[in-house]
Amino acid sequence: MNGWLWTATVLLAVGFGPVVWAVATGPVGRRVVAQNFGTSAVCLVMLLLAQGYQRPSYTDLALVLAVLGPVGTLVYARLLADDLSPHPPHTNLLTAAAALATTAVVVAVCAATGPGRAMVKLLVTGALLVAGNVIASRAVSGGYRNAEATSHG
Amino acid sequence: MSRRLRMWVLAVGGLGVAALLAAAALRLPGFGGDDHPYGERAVEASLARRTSNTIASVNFDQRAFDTLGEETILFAAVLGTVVLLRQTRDERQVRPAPERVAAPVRRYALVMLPVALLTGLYVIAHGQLSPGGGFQGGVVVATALHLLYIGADYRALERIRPVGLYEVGDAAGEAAYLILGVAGLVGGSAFLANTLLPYGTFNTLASGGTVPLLNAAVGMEVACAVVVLLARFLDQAVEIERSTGSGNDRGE
Amino acid sequence: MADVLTVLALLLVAVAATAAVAVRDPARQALVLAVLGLALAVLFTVLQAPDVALSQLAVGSALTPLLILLSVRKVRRRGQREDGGR
Amino acid sequence: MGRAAAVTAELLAWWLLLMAAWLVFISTVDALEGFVGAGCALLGALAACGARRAMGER
Repeated sequence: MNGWLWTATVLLAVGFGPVVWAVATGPVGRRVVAQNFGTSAVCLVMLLLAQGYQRPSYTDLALVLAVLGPVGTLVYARLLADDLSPHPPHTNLLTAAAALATTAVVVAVCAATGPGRAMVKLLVTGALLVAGNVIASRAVSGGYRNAEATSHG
Repeated sequence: MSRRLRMWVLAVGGLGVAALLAAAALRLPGFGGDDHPYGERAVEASLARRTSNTIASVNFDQRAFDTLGEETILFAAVLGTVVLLRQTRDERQVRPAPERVAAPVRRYALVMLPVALLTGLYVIAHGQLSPGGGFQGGVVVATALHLLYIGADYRALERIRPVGLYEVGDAAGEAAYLILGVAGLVGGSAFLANTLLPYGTFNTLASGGTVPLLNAAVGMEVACAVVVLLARFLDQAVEIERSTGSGNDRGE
Repeated sequence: MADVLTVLALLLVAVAATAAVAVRDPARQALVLAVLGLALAVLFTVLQAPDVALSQLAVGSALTPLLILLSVRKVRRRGQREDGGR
Repeated sequence: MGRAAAVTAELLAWWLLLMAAWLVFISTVDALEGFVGAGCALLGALAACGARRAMGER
């Protein structure tokens, strides 16, 4: 169990553990925010496991999750709009935490892999994850709804 | 057949299954040990045909006939859904109302659609090299197309996604898999045997003989099948409604 | 000591699966199923089965929620029609 | 003539971007990877332009 696997274990316990509890209880708004944060946490765990097991091909899992994770959250924001609109959850703190954690993990794993196309792939994965997370959590917390005062179509 | 009797039959059946499972589990090699009789043979055969992803070799080479069964299960499931979710006589089709979506979400969907599509195609193409394959990549490709529904509305998605074309693609993917199998037969060896193409050099795109081609066929079939499946679900959820109802409720 | 990660992943899957069964409302269950999918993907990766983990991620993150929530929407719209609609 | 040039320019821009992404994704670069990547990037570029047009005229 090298350092990477220990970090993955800690991130799994501290980051993903509360998500499982938060998604099973409480109002719908908080559950969607928990699911969104869970996607980021597991994507980072995948990157750490790929580095811990010395298997660069595992980064494809993190890439697919970085691409599809936020899409899943947008599906909830879109199809559960009626349940979310009465009292939208506030997500700025959690999004900032996710972005910070993503930057830290991606920088650490990039430092370990060294320059090259593999590092660019990690940076792309990290960028996709952060962008998706920010937009999905803004969409969930209604950040765009009152900005444009769109009619509820 | 009283309820009590049925419970007894269930209990006896369950007990039998439990006993068999326990007996089988006792003879399994220890968890995490280094004795893998099946694994060693699979890896050996996979390396013999220069397929670096052993799972792809098992899926599309050593047990390709089972994957034909899996693919046909998906094909039949989507066929059943199309039949069940068709529009009945007392229902009518309503044009979906345009949905206003925030600009950042729309831009994100526009940027992510090609990127997700490319990721899906990458996962299909490299099925025999790295984790992935036709099934996983096909689902990613199909989900990528539906970013248009999330970024805009169902009317925009319908404009870019002719369902008839994808139904043909679904059938063509299934047929391609079968034709590759028969090609093995015509080539003088067995159905779905991997003796047709050269095995190429290890860890490159052309390695593994027919494995990449079977992967591509399954990828096309799964992508088209999921698009057709979602099309039927979206039709029912957004467009089709009972014509006898109050009638002014337009689907959105 | 590699078992810590395996045991933790198994524990998360067990808790998430129990939560998925305990939650009764379909819309909320779709959310719990998505998190269960993530826990399963981690477990498969820890047990060195990345292909299975990738299948779980591809299907569980966007496709399953879409199917469930579209069905919920269809049932809700039909339900509204019964009591006189909007 | 202007519209066709604009569409091809956008198609080309998307194709280059996706081709670069493909080269980043793959592990070993060789001729066949390039061809397959070019094909997939073209598919992605066509989908991107189609999506933008479908989303534009609502």
